[in-house]
This record gives sequence, C-alpha cells and structure tokens, in this order.
Amino acid sequence: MDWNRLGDTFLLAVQQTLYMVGWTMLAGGILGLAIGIGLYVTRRGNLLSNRGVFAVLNLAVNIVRPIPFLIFLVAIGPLTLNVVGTTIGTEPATFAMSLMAGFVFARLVEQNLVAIDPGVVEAARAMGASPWRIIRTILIPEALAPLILGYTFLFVGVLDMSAMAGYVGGGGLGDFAIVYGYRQYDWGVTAIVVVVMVVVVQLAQWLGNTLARVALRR
Amino acid sequence: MDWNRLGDTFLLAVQQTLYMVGWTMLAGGILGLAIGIGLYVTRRGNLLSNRGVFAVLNLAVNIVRPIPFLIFLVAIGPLTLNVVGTTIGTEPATFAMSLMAGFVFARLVEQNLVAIDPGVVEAARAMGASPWRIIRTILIPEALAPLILGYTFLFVGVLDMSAMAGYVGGGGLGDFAIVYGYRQYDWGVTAIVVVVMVVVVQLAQWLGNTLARVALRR
Amino acid sequence: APGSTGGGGSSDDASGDGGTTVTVGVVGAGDAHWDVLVDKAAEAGITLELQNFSDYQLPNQALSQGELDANQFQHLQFLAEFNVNTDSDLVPVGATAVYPLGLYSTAHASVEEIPDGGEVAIPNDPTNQARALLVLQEAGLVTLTDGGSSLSTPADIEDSRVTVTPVDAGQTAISLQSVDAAIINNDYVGEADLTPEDSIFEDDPASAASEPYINVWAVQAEDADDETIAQLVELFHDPEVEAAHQEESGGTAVFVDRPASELQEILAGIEENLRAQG
Amino acid sequence: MTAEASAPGAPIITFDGVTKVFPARDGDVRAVDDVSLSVGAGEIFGVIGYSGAGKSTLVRLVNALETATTGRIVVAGEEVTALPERRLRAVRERIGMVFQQFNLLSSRTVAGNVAYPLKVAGWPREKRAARVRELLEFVGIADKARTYPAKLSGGQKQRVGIARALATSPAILLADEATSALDPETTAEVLALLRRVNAELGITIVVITHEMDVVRSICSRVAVMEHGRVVEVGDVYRVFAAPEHPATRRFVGASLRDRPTPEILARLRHRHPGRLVTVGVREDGGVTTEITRLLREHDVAGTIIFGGISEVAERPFGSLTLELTGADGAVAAFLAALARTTTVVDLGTAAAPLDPPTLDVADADREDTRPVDGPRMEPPDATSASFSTWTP
Amino acid sequence: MTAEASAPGAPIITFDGVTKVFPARDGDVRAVDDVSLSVGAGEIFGVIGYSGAGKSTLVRLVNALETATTGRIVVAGEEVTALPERRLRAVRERIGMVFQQFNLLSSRTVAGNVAYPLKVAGWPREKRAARVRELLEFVGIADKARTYPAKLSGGQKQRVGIARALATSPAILLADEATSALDPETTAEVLALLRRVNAELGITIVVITHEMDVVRSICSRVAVMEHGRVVEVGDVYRVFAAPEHPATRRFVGASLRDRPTPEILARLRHRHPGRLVTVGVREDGGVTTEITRLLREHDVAGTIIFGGISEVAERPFGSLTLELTGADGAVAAFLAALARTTTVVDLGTAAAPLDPPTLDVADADREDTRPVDGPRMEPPDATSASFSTWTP
Ligand SMILES: Nc1ncnc2c1ncn2[C@@H]1O[C@H](COP(=O)(O)OP(=O)(O)OP(=O)(O)O)[C@@H](O)[C@H]1O
Ligand SMILES: Nc1ncnc2c1ncn2[C@@H]1O[C@H](COP(=O)(O)OP(=O)(O)OP(=O)(O)O)[C@@H](O)[C@H]1O
Ligand SMILES: [Mg+2]
Ligand SMILES: [Mg+2]
Repeated sequence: MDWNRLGDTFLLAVQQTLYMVGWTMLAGGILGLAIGIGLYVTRRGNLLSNRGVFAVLNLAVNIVRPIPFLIFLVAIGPLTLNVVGTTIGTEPATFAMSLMAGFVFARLVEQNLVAIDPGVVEAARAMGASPWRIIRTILIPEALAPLILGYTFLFVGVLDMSAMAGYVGGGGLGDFAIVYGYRQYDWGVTAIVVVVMVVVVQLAQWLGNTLARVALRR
Repeated sequence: MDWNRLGDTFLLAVQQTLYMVGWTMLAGGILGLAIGIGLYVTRRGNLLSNRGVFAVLNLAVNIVRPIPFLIFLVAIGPLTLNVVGTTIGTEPATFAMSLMAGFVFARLVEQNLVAIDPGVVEAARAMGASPWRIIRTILIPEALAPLILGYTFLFVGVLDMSAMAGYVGGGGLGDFAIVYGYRQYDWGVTAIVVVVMVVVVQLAQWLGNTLARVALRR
Repeated sequence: APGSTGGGGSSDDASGDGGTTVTVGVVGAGDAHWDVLVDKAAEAGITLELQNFSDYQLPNQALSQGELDANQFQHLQFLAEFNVNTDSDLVPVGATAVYPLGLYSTAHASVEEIPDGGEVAIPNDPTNQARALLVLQEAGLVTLTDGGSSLSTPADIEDSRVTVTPVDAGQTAISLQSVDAAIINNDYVGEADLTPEDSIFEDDPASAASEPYINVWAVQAEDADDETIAQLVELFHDPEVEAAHQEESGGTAVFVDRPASELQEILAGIEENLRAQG
Repeated sequence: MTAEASAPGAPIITFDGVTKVFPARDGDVRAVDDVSLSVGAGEIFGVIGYSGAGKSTLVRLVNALETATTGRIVVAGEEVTALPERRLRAVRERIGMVFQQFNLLSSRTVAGNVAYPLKVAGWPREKRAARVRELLEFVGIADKARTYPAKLSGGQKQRVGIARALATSPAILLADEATSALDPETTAEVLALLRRVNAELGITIVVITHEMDVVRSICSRVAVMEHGRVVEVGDVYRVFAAPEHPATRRFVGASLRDRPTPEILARLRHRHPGRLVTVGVREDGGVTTEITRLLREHDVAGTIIFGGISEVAERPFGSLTLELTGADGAVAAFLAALARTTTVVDLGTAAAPLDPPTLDVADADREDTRPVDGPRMEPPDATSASFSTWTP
Repeated sequence: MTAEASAPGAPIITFDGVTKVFPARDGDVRAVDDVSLSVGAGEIFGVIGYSGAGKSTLVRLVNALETATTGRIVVAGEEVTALPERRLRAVRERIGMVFQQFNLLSSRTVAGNVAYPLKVAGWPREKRAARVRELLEFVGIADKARTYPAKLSGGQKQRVGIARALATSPAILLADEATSALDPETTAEVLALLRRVNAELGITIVVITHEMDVVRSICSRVAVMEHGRVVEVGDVYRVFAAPEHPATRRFVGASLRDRPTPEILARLRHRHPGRLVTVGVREDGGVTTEITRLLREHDVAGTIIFGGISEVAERPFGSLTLELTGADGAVAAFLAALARTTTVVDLGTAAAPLDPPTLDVADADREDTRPVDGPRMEPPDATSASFSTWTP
C-alpha cells in the first residue's frame, strides 16, 4: 500500500468506520433490544401477550430486514434528511445503519429470550414485580450470555454493513477496500484492510466470548 | 410495472432467487450447523473441549464474516472456478452465498446452543451416549426452537444477501429491484419487488414462529 | 455553489488562506488523477473535497439537493436520463473525456468466432450497461427492442445469439476466464493484462455517435457560471492531470474540451429524444 | 399456632367452585376439579395428596400464576380471578412463594436471589443487606452468599428459595414442597421457623407436602387432594384420628407407621407365633395403664412387639401391637374387657392368622400410582369408627 | 437383600483417597474430602448426610460426571479416574442414574425420555416400546407417556427419571434423592422395586438420601457424610443401634422418632406430672414382658406415653417412654431392676425434671444448618453405649 498517497484517506476511513460502527452499535443495540423485548413479551402466552402489538412489531421487522440496503437507504432518505439534515456522508449512513441494525438485532434478542426458563419469570411475577422490572432484572440478566454473543454477532454484521456506507458517501474501511483496492485491482490494499477488519473482529469476538463465559454463571 | 417488457425478466429473477436462496439455505444451513456445533462442543469445558480446534473454527468464522461480500466473492474466485466451473452467474453466486451464510449461521447456532441446560447433556453422558449422538439427539432437539428462529433469521439474511448476487451476474429479485427499479427511477417496480420480498419474509417468519412454538415444549 | 454563489451545502469560504472549498461527488475517488487534481487545485487556492459514492444514482440526487457543489462521474446520456426521470435540471459545465467501450475475449480472436449460445459479460453499472448492449448490437450479437436506446437493459434484448450476463464492472475482466467474451471498461483493461488493442470489437469514441458518452462536470443550473468550477474544469485538462488519467485508462481516453454551451446543447438534444420516447 | 385453633379465623383465601383444566391433545387434564375451600387468616393449612393430584396447581391459583378455568378465588378480600395482571401485582407482593422446582435466578448470587423480592418491595439498600444476611444465616447458607445457584447442592437451592419467599415477611406464604430436599434436622428447623413466623407475625401459611409428618407437626387443618378434587378437609387431629377417605387413610397410615405393614406383620408372626393384637392408644395415653391392669387381672402375659405413640397436632396418638400369651379363655376375656376401653384389632396367631380389616376402597382409579408388579403396601384399617368418637 | 448380608461382596465400587475440590473465587469448596470406601457387588448402599455434605458430588464421581481432584475410583474393575472420556462410555452404559434435579430432556415426551437410554444401548424398536410401557406402568405414569416434561408435576418428573435410570437394567444404579418428591405410597412402591431389582437381578444400588427411613427400609450398609468426609460407615442395624458420630446420632434420632424431642417432652411433662423414663427395646422385644413383670413385682403403675417399636433392617428396634406412679422406693427399685435388662433413661418428674443426657458434640462447625434464632432440635442421647452391646 502506498502509504504516502493513501495514508490520510486510510486513517479517515478508520475514523469513519469507528464513528459509524460505534453509533450504530449503540443506537441499533438499544433499538434492537427494545423491539426484541417487545416481540418476546407480546408473544402469545408471554408476559404482556398482545396479538396486535406483536403483529405490528413483527411486520415492521419483516418489512425492514429484507429490503436491500441500498433501496432502504434511499427509501428512508426523506426521514434521514429530517433527522440528520443531509442524506450523504457518514452521519446519514450511520442513521440508516442504526435502523437496519436495530431491526436485525431485534430478532436476535427475541431468539435468545425464547430460551429463558419460564420458571424464573414466574418467580418474579409471583413477587409482584412489574413487567418493566422483569424485563430489566430478569429477562436481560438471565439471557445475558447469549445476548452478548448476539451483540458480538451484530458487531460483525454492522462492520460488514458499514462497507455499504460507501453508497451514500459514508466512506469507511469497507468502502476504502473496494475503492482503493478492489476497483483499482490493488490486492495489497484490499488485503491490508481485510486483515485490519479481521483483527478487529477477532478481538471483538474474543471479548464477546469472554464476557459471555463470565455471564454464564455455571 | 410494464409487464410486457419486464415480465420474463421478473419471472427469471424469481427463479434465480428461489434457486439461490434454496440452495444457500440448504448448503449454508448444513455448513453453519456443523461449524456452530463444532464451536460449541470444542469450547472450554464442553463435550469435546479442544482449544486448538476451537481457535481454528473461531478464526475461520471471524475471517470470513467481516469481509465485504464483493471482496469475498472475488477472493474465493479461484475456489469457485474449481468447484462450480465458472465465476459468474447464479451458481457461483450461490456458492459464495452458501459459504458466507454457513459462517453466519455458525455463530447463530453456537449462540443458541450456549443456552441449553447442561443437566440434560450430563444425563445423556451418564447413559454412555457418544458425543455424536449427544449432538444429534440432545443438542439439536433441545435448542430446536431458537435454532428454528435462527434459521428463519438466516433466511432473511440470505434473501438480502442475494440482492448482491448481481455483482457476479447472479440476478435475482434484489438485483431486479435495483436494475429495473431503482436505477431506472421506476419506484413502481422497486415497490412491487420489495412487497414480494416482504410477503415472502412475512410467510417465512410466520412459519418459523409457528414451528418454534411447536418445538418449544412448554 | 462554491464561493459567493452560496447554494452549496458543504461549501464555504475558507477564511484561513482566502481559498474556496468545493465539494465534488465522484464514483471512484481512488483513481490517481484525482490526487493530482486535488494538488493542482490547492495550488490555485481551491480546496477540492472529493465525496466518493459507490452508487451512480446518489451523486446526482445529492447534487440536486444542494449537498454537493458539483459532480463528475457521468456522461451526458446518464445525466439526461436523470434530468428527464426526476424532473431535474442539472447542467454540464465542462467535459473531461470519452472512453471507448470494447469487447474482449481470451478464447476467441474475433466476434465471428464467438459460438452461438456463448456467454458475454457486460458491466451492470448504469453508465455502461445500455452502452454495452448497444456495442453488442453493433457487433451483431444481439438485437434490441426498437433498435435500442441508452435506457436499454437486458430485458430489452429481443433476439440474441449469445447469453448476456451483466456483472459488476470490476468483475468483467475477471470473468473472462469463465465467459466467451466480455465488455470491459477501459479502466479495467490494464488490470486484466490486456491492452485496448486486444479488443475484438469497440465503438469509436471519436465519432459523433459517441457524443452522448462524453463525461462531464455537472452542477445545479444556478451554478452554471460558477468561476471556481470553471477553474476546476480547466485544471482537469492540465497536462499532469491528463497524463495521470491517460495512464489509468491504458491510453484510450480521448480528452474532450468542449465549451459548456455545446455540452448543454447535446444534453438538450438527448433529453428531447428521451421525452419523445416517453 | 396450636392444634386447638381448629376453627379458622376470617377466611383469607377462599376457593369457590374452582376448576383448572390444562388442554392437551390427548384429552384435557383437570388438574383442579371443582374445589371449594377456605383458609383462615393466621392458619397453617396443609395440602396433601399423591403426586400429580393437583396440589401445586391449586396453590398457583392463589397468586394467579395460573388462571382458573372456572370458579372464584378471593385472596385477602380481592377476587384474584377477576383482577387484571396489573392489579394482581399488589396482591402478589403480599404473598411469598417457595417453588417446588426452586426457580432461582441463575444470573444472581444467593444473596441476590434473596434480595430480589426486597428490591421489588422497594426496601432501601442498607436494610436489604441486613435482612438478607439474617435470612441466609437462618437457613444456614450464609457462607454461600456470593455463590451462584448452579454451584449449589439441591438442599442449598431449596434453602435459598425459602429465604427468598420469607424475605418480605409476606401476609401469606405458599410453600410448595418446601422441605422435600432437606435433611430432617434442617426440615425441623424450617418447620419451627414457619411455626414461629405464623405465631409471631400471624402469617397465614399454605403448606403443600407429600409428607404427612410435615402436616402432623405444623398444620392446624389439612386438605387431602386426589385427582384434582379435595376429597377431605378438616382439623389435623380429626383427620389423623378418623380419616374418612381411603386416600387420607393411606397417608395417615404411612405417616404414623404404628401399624405393621403386611411385610412386617409376616416377620412379626415369624418371631412371635402367639396371639397378636393391635390396640389403639387414646388421647390421654391411659390405655396402657388399662392394659397393664387387665393383663394382671386376666393373668395374660403381654409383650409389646410393634407400634408407637407419638403426637398429632401436639396430642398423643398411636397404637401398639402386643403378643399375648395365656390360656385361650383368659386371652379372650382380656380382649373383650380391653375392647370396652379402646379399639382392638385381633390379628390371630401365626398358625391361624386373621388379616387386619382391609380398606373397602375401590381405588382402581388411582391408575397413576398403581404398580404393575411391585408389592403393594396395604395400610391396615385405621379403625376410624371407634376412634372418631373421641374427635373433639 | 436382607440386613444380614452386611458383609459386602467383592467390591464393585471402590473409592481410594478421593478428593473433589471446586475452585471458587472466595475459597475453594472441598465437596468430597479424602474419601475411601467400597461398595460390594449386589449391595444396597446408602449415603446420607446434611444438605451440602457432598453426597451428590460423591456419586457423580462414580460415573465420572465429575473428575476427581485426587484419588482413585475403581468401578467394576475399571479405574474410571484414569479412563479417557471415550472409554468411559462403556462403563457408563452399565450405570443407571436418577438425578436429583431429574434432568429430563425437555424436547422428548415422557416415553421418549425413557426410551433414550434404550436407544443409546442399541435396543431394537419393538423391544424398546414394550420396555418403555412396562416401566411407565410401574412408576404409574403410563397415561402421561405422550406428555412433555414441562407439563408434569414434580413427582411425575421424578418418576420419569426413575424409569429412565432403570430402563436398561444397569449393573449399578445411582439414585440421587430418587424419592424426594414422591408421596409415601409411591415412595414405598419405588423402594420395593429397588429391593426387588436388587434381589432378582443383583443390581448394585447406591442410594443417596436425606431420609433415614429410606436407609432403614432398604439399605444394608450406609455411609454418613459431613463436610465432604465420610464420618461413619457400617451395617445399617449397627449404625442405628450404636451410632458413633454425632451427625449419625442426629439422623438416627430424627428417623426413629421414638424419643421425645424437648418440645414434646415439655408437653408430656405437662400432661404427665409423674416420673418419666425412657426404656430401650431390645431386638427380641421381650423387654416389655419384663416391664410388665417388674411393674407387678414392685407394685408400680406404668403408662406408656410415648415411643415406638419399629424395624431397622427388618429387626425390631425402638424405645418406650413410661410414666410411673407408685411409692418412691418402689419406683427406684423397679428402675434398678429394669436397668439390668435394658437401657433406662430417667427423665425425672415435672417438678424435678432430669434432662436427657445431651450429646457431647462440638457441633459449632455445622454452620451450614445452624439457625440464628429458630428453636434448635436437640436430639436426645441415643444411649449408644448400652445399645452397642447387642450389635450383631
Ligand atoms: N402446564 C401444564 N400443562 C398440562 N398439564 C399440567 C400442567 N401442569 C400440571 N399439569 C398436570 O396437572 C396435574 C396436576 O399437577 P400438579 O403439578 O398440580 O400436581 P402436584 O399435586 O403438585 O404433584 P407433585 O406432588 O408430583 O408435585 C398433573 O397430572 C400434571 O401432569
Ligand atoms: N459445580 C460446583 N461448583 C462449586 N461448588 C459446588 C458445585 N457443585 C457442588 N458444589 C458445592 O459442593 C458442596 C457439596 O455439594 P453436593 O451437591 O454434593 O451436596 P449434597 O450432599 O448432594 O447436598 P443436598 O442434599 O443438598 O443435595 C456444596 O457446598 C456445594 O455448594
Ligand atoms: Mg407439585
Ligand atoms: Mg445433592
């Protein structure tokens, strides 16, 4: 890689990726947790079982997830303009990614909550705990280990998704690899970026695995 | 949508998507199950706990997942050529998607297995069941409900991924929406395709939820 | 718009050195000539900020929303389609070059040798796909509905003796090992260990028929007379920039330096045609 | 709480025609079947029954963890069967529950588990810590405070469950098999504690158990369940003294162990070939003086070979099995005289055995505990008729 | 299997200096501490101890579900502590295990759970179905065959666990609290079955329990655990008759219930103000004849007010508490005479009570079950010294 020529751009790409991934993990994580918990608790027979709300959430997730990211980006353009003030660059890309990541994470959260022993939820109900308290103090802690793994999974997905930020001028490492590596047939650049991403993912996964093991009180 | 002009192409796109998604779900599902179970059983303290194998599998998954799909496609080009005989078209796209889907599903599988009550695995061990039998008759059935949800999650991911098959001439619905809708400024076409995909996803998710509820013997 | 015209969302008067900042949308900021241009612009007191896109629709959209001062990634044909389809009035203010689009093959020495039912890869990006189909029609491999147009897609292939597979532009060269022939953007010809001379068929960039494929700088209508942009247009034809660009294109780029008015005329012509087609 | 308090106070829990049906593919399960019952405030109320009789389901209806299919349940003045989930919370906060399967929070330490209901009830942090320590010390697992449930033994888990249920000193305590995993000493301690919180704080306790000994030692009233129905309910001493339903008789027999089982009887006959009789022991225990007197009078020698006198609801209760030796006529006269005072069951001699009167139970419907081939314990007749005359 | 078979056959399970330590942040837990022990082939061997004593861990070492920290364990000739997981499978196939927490497969029906070990053992389909039906009928849940575990009551789950462990008729059965959730009748049936499979098929059974009654009714030998150590091991009758370790004495006392607890004694004194004495009953039960004779001789009136005679390892065992009324001298002479025949514990009168000799136990270290404030049950002295002279 020609560091003199690409060095600054590369560092900028790293910054952009950090920005996009960081905010997406935060916003998408919160959104996903909220929707995922919503899906779980409103499921038939569960804590706040509610057909209507479940159907709406379920539909929303099903609508957003399969839309190709590019089309999704454009489709929410007006919303992005309202919220972020612009439709190109790193911020709007982050906005779209957060939404998409939220809907993706929602399913992961839902999935992990399904495996909780209903006995403990029952114990909390028997003590008069409110649904909100049960969510906060039972559902999340009891499913923490798989939730951490799910969040790590999301991280890798978001990093991957951030490569598509290039479509809206969001830049980032993935875009860097494509623009300066792939399209230039410069496999050296591509390889370096991929290695960087793999190392980051390896670290994240190691962290996730470790935290999950700690959270798994067995 | 101008049916006369696009009808055939649309039907072809549907076929291609069915082909790609079908095979990817099959091959990726099997691959993912295998790797995911591998990750779970070789984890520290588990059935076939083995640091080396775990590290290799973990690294492999971490390497493949963050690579932008376009770069991944090119990177495995030589392998694709060997296996499929060509690098462009629906088949090679399916090949690349299967690999990627497999690595993605692996993490979902691993995550869902982590939540299994170790007591039942212990009961099977106490009866002298072999690790392979435990995997087949305990791990998979006990985690079936979340595994089904995970597989449904994968389905949506694969459908989404199939939109990228266009890069290597794989075609499919996602590509159709982009080429004939988005790029032709024809939001009608885009909308129709998106609606079709959402309906398919809605059905798949409904099926997944239903099967998961049946599998959840509570 | 840059400087005082004040339409550009991301432009401002850089007070520090008295220069001006211009944000230009491009597809493929990785191309070497941009580096040279940025340096040249800096010498002229212009801070040239490149906003890279990987998608071809968005640079125009961003420009018409005023989020860019200019863009430079498309030919007149593509710009016309955008204007017509989205009721916009982006205008070309300068030309860069026109590139030949050639058909290459490692397996066959001529178009005639391509077997019936063979497979031909074409780029799937919108600036090249329709043009590639027209090249194939010219080469006698396909027939397009109504003689084809700059909006043609594989769905418009009426009759064909080969299978046409659109792929990512970067994949066309790579795909040569799998297909009988491929239309390759000249950007990628060198990367595939080919030279433009190896093409078994190409359109003629110098001919009038290639006019719609002249690549241009585009701005919002009210910025048509912007000085800074005009300066950039001029700087693009600086020998150093052209040299860098020529090297990249494998020596096939035909530089075009036509006045804005001519370009706008050509554009108007294409737009009229498009509207007439409905 | 003493057995004398047999008349319940104002009812704090009332079941009124309650049925709970679990739908299932192959036939619905009527886990609770038309139960009407009330538990008085301040009572220790026992629920006993065979495995699968519906005991757990019955108490789970009290705090509405299960919703009744039909019927009304009123708890502390609130009709829980009519309350929405939101309004149930206030009711539940005042009910502690020990779960049969413990249901500990695996993500919290032992101390965290016990602190949980205190947090729900909004106790301040400092008071919480002190209370948790106190409870853990009581149940004897203070040293495991920072351990996670997965690392506890079965009995330790159960003790955490008990501490957790008692934490907020609820008005009602539902204890579902709260001592099933505990050794006798810990069980005795837990039962003593329950008796104490009942006496001192007036907490109403519903004890589900399969051990009649638990009922015997702490309950004032007991309900016996079979197949979802409450087949007998009453004062504990009355139920022991005069069990009416065959299921009750079996439980009483299994608990008292004062009458020889057929197996034991066979061995007794082998060792003592003479005339064997089982004599009921009355409340004041004076029957043995009577026996001594009558033996002397009739010149019959008696050896106590089996049986026991223990307490039921803090009153003496039991029976003794004697081997009598003497002239046939003298023995007969002795038995006749004794029978005027108490119940006498003549078991005959080894040579001419008399079977103890068996239960007239058509219990073929107890399919869920009937063995195919294992020897079946046939509890001897509890001679309810004559005993029942003493019932207070 | 009778109690006479007290000498174990060739050992089938041998522990040799086995220790199991669970590492933990705040101090390691020595769950099993230097245990050496052997279980004879064909024995029914009991393991008893307080909650957390290490019983479950001990048996889990047998089939190597836990790996020993130090020491050697040999099972059926194989040193399981030295075998790799792969080779352990053959050993495990011949060991059935009932888990304290049941560990049922939630994804299989009741029938599927019981069929599972048969599948592992490679039984053909038809034989499997018949065997499953037979087992389910035995444990009394044939009607729940197609139900999933989540819908079972606690006792029903336990019965599935028992059926599953017995399915392949293993050579060794490890039963960890296998009857803790069962009612007395079902317990009796399960114990009878265990006795039968032991007698008929020669299956070696290790029974972990906290109920001394279970030990009393089926075990030939018993090990008592405390704090991970085996503090006493021996023939069951010997252990009951002459418990050596304080923990053992407490278990024996709790099981026999023939001696009044301090609480009961207080009530007895209230009802019977006269002289109270507890008299041990010897193996042949003849002591009561003796009592009758001596009462007559010394002109003392005696009333049996508490106590019991039951069987331990199928032999009579127990004690009776009498109230004596008569002249002081006569009573003293009577007691002196009686003490020549059997153990006599003088409890004094209500006015001048004599406490039963208490245990000389420094049991302050039993912190895990010591209550902070609950009344503590003080088991009376089991008068081991004089009883031990009869030990066979
Ligand atoms: N969720 C459920 N779905 C279907 N059937 C159930 C469910 N819960 C319990 N049952 C059935 O209802 C009956 C009563 O169960 P319950 O748990 O109340 O019994 P129990 O008296 O507590 O027994 P145990 O002493 O064994 O705990 C049983 O036959 C059981 O199988
Ligand atoms: N996996 C583990 N990690 C750490 N400590 C453990 C673990 N399993 C058991 N222990 C500890 O080891 C000790 C013995 O436990 P064990 O389960 O053998 O007791 P037990 O005698 O079976 O008791 P119970 O009668 O209550 O079931 C306990 O103090 C327990 O907390
Ligand atoms: Mg129950
Ligand atoms: Mg245990």
